[in-house]
Amino acid sequence: MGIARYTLWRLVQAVPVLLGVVTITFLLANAIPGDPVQTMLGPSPSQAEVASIRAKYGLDQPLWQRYVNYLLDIARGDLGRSIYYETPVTTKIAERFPKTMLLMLSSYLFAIVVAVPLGVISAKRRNEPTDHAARVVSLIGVSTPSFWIGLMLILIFVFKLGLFPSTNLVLPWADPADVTGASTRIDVLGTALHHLALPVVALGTLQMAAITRIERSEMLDVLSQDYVTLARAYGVRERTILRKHAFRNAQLPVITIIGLQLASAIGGAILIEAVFSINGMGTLILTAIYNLDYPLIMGTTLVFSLFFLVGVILTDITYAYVDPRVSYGSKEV
Amino acid sequence: MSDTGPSNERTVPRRALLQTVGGVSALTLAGCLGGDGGDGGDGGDGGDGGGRLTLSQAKSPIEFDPIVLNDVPSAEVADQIFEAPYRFSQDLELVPVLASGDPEIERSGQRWIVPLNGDATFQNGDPVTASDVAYSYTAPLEEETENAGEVNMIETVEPVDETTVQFDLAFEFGAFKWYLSRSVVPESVREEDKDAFNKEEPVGSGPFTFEDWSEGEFVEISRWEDYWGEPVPNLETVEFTPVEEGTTRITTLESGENDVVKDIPPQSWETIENMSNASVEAVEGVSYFYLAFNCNEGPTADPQVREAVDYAFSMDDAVEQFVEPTGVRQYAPVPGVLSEGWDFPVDEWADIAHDKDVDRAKELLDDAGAVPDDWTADIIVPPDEKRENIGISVGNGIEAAGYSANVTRLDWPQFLEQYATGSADDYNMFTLGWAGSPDPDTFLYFLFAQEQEGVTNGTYYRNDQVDGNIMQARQATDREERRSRYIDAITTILEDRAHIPSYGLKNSFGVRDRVQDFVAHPTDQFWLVSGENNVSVQ
Amino acid sequence: MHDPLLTVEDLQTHFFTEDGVVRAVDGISFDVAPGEIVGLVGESGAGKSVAVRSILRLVEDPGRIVGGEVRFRDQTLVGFEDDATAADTAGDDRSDDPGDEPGSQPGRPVPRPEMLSESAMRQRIRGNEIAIIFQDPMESLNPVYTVGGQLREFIELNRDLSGRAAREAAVEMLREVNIPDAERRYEDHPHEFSGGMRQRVLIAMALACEPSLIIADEPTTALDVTVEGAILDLVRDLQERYGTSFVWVTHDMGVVAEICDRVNVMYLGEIVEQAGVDELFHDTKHPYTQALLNSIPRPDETVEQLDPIAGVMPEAIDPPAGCRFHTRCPDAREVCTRRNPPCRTVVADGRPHRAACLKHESAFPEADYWASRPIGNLERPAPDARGDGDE
Amino acid sequence: MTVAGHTSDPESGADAGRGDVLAPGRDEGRTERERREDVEARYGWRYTLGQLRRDPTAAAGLVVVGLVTLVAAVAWVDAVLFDFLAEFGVFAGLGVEQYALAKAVWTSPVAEPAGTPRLLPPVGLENQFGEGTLAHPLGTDHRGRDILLRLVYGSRVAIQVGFVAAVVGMLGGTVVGAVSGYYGGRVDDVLMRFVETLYSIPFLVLVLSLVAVLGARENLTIIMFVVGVVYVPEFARLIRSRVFSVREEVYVEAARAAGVSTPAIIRRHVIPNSITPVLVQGTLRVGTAILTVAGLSFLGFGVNPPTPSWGRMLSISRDYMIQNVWFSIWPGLAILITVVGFNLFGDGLRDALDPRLKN
Repeated sequence: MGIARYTLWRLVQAVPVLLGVVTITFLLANAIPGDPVQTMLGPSPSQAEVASIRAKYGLDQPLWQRYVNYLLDIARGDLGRSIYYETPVTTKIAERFPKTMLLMLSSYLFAIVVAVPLGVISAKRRNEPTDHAARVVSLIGVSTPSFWIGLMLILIFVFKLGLFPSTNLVLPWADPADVTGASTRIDVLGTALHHLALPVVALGTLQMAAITRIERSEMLDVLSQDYVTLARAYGVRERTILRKHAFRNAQLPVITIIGLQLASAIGGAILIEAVFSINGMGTLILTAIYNLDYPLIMGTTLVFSLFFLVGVILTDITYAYVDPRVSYGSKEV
Repeated sequence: MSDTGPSNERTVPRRALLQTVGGVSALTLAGCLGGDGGDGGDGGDGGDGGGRLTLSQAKSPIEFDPIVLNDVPSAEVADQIFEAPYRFSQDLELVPVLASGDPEIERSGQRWIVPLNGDATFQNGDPVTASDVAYSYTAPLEEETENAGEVNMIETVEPVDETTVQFDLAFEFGAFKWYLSRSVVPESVREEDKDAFNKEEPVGSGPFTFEDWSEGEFVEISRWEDYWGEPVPNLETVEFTPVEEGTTRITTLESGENDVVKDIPPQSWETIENMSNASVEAVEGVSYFYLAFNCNEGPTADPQVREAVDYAFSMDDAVEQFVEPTGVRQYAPVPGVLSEGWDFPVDEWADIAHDKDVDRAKELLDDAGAVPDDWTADIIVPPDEKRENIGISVGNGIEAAGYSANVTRLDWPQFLEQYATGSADDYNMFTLGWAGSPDPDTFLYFLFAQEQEGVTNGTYYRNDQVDGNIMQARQATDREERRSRYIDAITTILEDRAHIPSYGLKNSFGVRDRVQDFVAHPTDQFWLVSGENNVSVQ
Repeated sequence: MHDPLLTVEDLQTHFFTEDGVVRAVDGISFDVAPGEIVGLVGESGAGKSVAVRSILRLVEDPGRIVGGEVRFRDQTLVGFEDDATAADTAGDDRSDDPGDEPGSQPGRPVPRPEMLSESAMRQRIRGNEIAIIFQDPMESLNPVYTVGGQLREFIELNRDLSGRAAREAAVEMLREVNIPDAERRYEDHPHEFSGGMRQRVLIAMALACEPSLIIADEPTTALDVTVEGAILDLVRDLQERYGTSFVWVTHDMGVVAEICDRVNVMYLGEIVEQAGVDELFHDTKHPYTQALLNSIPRPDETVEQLDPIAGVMPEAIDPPAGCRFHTRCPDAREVCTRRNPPCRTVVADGRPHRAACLKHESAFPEADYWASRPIGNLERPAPDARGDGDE
Repeated sequence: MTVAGHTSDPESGADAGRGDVLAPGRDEGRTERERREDVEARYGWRYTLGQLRRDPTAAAGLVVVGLVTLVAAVAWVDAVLFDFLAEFGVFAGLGVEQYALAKAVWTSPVAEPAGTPRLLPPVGLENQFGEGTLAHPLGTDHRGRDILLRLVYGSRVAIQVGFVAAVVGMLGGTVVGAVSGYYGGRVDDVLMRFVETLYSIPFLVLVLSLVAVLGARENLTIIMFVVGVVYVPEFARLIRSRVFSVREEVYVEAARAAGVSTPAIIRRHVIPNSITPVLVQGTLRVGTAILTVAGLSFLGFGVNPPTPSWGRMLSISRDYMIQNVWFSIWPGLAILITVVGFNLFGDGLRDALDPRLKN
């Protein structure tokens, strides 16, 4: 029962933070200079037109009243109407969210599948060629701008070799009819992966590099612990030590780092979506900001923060699951 | 965001590129009408070859109801689904579509009567009636839509009978015939559910019906088998996909992902020319880009300072380096197509501009009282590579002349808010563009009329004689009288250097050889099917 | 005196760090008879832990066993060819001069053929014949696995028991070490046990594998006094019942007196005195041992102030010349600064009582210690200027 | 029957000043050298530099950081120097055209000497625009300006951005962290809730909306501060956890007992002791700040044309990728090398300053 109680406790704890985020996005959006109605109507709106549009978006009420309405709306799941797209923000976000989700989850998968073994191996073979190679790669990975990797991938694999498409993503669960040149489910999956390859490598490299570095230093730390030496002293095979005794302990800090990395991953996703013109949440928030679309900015920031909070809570729960010491006591966040 | 020319400006000052107008024959540059035989397979999605065309725009359409839409990508799709009373041929001659003949003009241009051809029907089978036409022209005003400004000269529109519509204007307006190309919508269908009509299933009378779309991803339209007019399109389906980034868009042309690609960046023109399986199809559009001065406040209010800036840099070099071949150098505040059509004295106007002479510029600036020694010229530019580069060239010229310049690239919202305030704190100069119909009024009225100061006229150039000419020319119907007034006004404007004209853009397309009969159009961007062409894919 | 269970001869383990070669264990020899508890005592930093870990070849980089021999019953755990040195697989530069010169980087000594391979060590010795208990109970149990789970894993590895039988053995062992309600506690995690309880688990773990020798590396240092007493009684009781022999490492002379049969006193990587526990306490031969004994209160005497040993244990990286204790030895004489005495028999009857101090003329006639001039080592240690946290 | 030394009870540990008495103290298990090393680590810069010199990667990082900062400094001084000399009429003799040319060549390559071909490849290569020349070793950009010169001046922006953001983050974080850590209770809760909220808005999203809010799309100084402010939560949490551990230290209790005022305690005990992790994190953050601002200017936020910035160069180069690949490669490499430098140096610093973390 410990884990369920702990999850509940973490969720309760997230509510004030979420409220804080809502308040900050509200204050941010309302302090934006430039008047969205001006944007919408172009430069020659008659005063009447301006007034009616402002009323329609409730821009003429006092600030605190708008804040209260805003909170009520959010409670009802209504994030207002986007001024630029003239559709409810929620539909717009629902339309764009799957793409970003697909991009981020697959790049996380790529990062973890590559980084964890790489980190373990480079720790096991410390100061041998593989270790040095892994450290150089991960150092470069952490220091390279993800959008530049994207550009270079496009340069090589799209322009020069023409192996991959360089724009947009295809949702693997999309209906074959919508996907050009695809007739069966498998084709759709094929096209989806084909489109995903480059963006995932571009976005995933940063995370992969960071996770490798953490994994390596944690493994080294754990391998020097007494209980590992004890296991060796009792004749446990080195492979079992790595796989069982050391590995699970080393994953604890790695899990936390993966959770915290979600924030930079979201930043990365925005950049990668701009490079590969993927119409996900990243390009949505950019369009919103370029066009001073208050409701859309508020909505996207909120959803991104929600996504991040859920991510962090998930990692905390996984942490509690892996580390018995945590699940019962309340973990100091 | 990368440069995509005027076509993507959702909020180009109200005058979106939708007006089509008669005029003189267009300069059809490269690209012959009938493409030569395709040169064999080249990747691409052969598959259902036959009638499927993929066209890549720079931005994704966001709505399809002609009454409300105000951006070019949406208009390009809507133009295939809807039709207007009139359309303008390749060389901008009046071509009746829903109308049955030329409009009758009464009360010296204040009343226009349009006869309709009775057998036009909408895609849902309903006939196109005069009340539909009336509804289509009055709805924007009633609903106060964003493009209402384009019909605000209309007082009343009534159907005289089933097949004739009578337009009564607020004033005598010789140029109204350019406005008879607004698309007609089925009143009953639209009134039922405006939102669905705009976002889900628009119904028009055009040769293509709307299939499906997902914003930012694709729009699909398909041939309307029993189209009332002819020719019935050869193409079965057309798919529009947005690719924002210039270079990538060009690559999708080469890789066969797209058959036609719009808005070619200057530097990629040659790349497409060198492609074995594609060529450039372009025609000079009806657009005018310029460097404008703030004649209201600050150092640039002094004509001598404006003249000094003219000396300080070379507009010829800047256009040649950063605009050509996708644009054409212009010396008048109206597009080249129009100068030709109205036989304006362009050569004479070209001599007014000075060649680059930095020393002279420095002298004029040092001598001008209004210029402080540590003057920093504030140049604001919209988020568009070409106009940013022009702005930088101007800035560099001023720096060469011993002063300093600050080029600020603003987003469209901030730019639109700032460029027409007339205050020296906001700008001394700005680069912008305007698109209209080939009638001088749509340029001079909006850009120089004192009435439009702070709305679309950021120069605040005050010269009553010029203003008078513009306002009277607007009302007059006699072409000769309008022409002489316009020549007067333009000559003075150029001499006073309220603007330094820069270039006009072409509507440019990269077209794969397998596409037959694709035609670029000065004002409609492109035609897929018309009296003169019917695109098909091998 | 039947033949010893474990024999260590001239064992040397050095650490090759950036700052230089640390000669942590510099040639120690001792043996352990079956059923005997042999003490290894000395201040911290004397190299005790390194010595016992070297027996089980658990020395990790940058440390390496560079010389000497360790035999357990008839198997050679550590043994090298006399002089030849071979290229080091890890690419250490090979230097051809024999290894004994201090400071030079000796090449890797060539292991003798009968020296057990790594896998042989793992299967036959570690956990099977020789078990080990570490000092800090908090760190020695894997925090993420249940106590029972770890116990059972080692049992399955080292005894041919599996499944239920192994689990029963584990629970039985927990009961043996007086852990209440062993059946339920089997499922608990280490963080739910107190320090003392964990130490009991470690002892159970050692005994469960039925080794003939248990190496206890300061098992009670981290515990407070009362718990330590209970653990010592438990060990003595289990030792009598199972006859397991122990190598007991400690710095606490009290523990030595209470539990050890024979004692080796270590100072800076060398064994300076070797004797039965009674001879050591009552007929101490080496000044260092005497100093260690002086610094503990005697229940039967009232002393107003105990005198601590002057000075501080020198660095093992550059040990003093000659006898390593001469810098702090009250009896130090001029000759002690020149010759580093090996550990020789001073009293021959029964098991030899050895000491490494020149003042025993019978063992070191050539040194003529008494003729050389004493060097006063009596200056009080300068008050330590630095001390952390001086405010 | 443990041997109790003379000093305070065993629990509080041997008083190091009395030499190595037999009593089992807290420091008992560590050699004299380790204890000295620990003390040195906290205060001894000499010791740190010694460690740094010995660690090859840190040294490499130091070299790169030093180089880039030097280049940035030269670029900055260059422009100021030119104006300074101009004031003294050094260039009075030149005609207007020569003056502009001189300024262009000497200072920030804003004005481009006329006539240089555009999009030239690096020296030794050739493309449709011409052959690479030694005058422009890395080639020219879309306006014919020399890429190497632009990169040099771009470094000025990068370094300035990196340091300002890191310093703002550090200072803000230290103050917030120290205060909330030391005072605890309600102050801590309020501050931490605020930090928590700021921390839970994804980094770039927060920067983007802050930049949009301040209308600072084209104002680099505001962007630098915004990036710095967004780092504050991270440093605050770092300092706060460090303060908690330091607060319990004996000598801090002693100081408090001796009536030393709280701000003095924070200033003299808490902050010096927490400076190590902050310094390390700060160095690493300089690198990340450069990456972030490069990303921002790639998206069109940040530096105003024609001031050169690496991110902006990258985003413009996208349109010319087919014509000249190198135009996109160089700025990316410049960012990579600088950030690698800071990361290496940061890692080296951490290893040197935190002996425990020797891996």
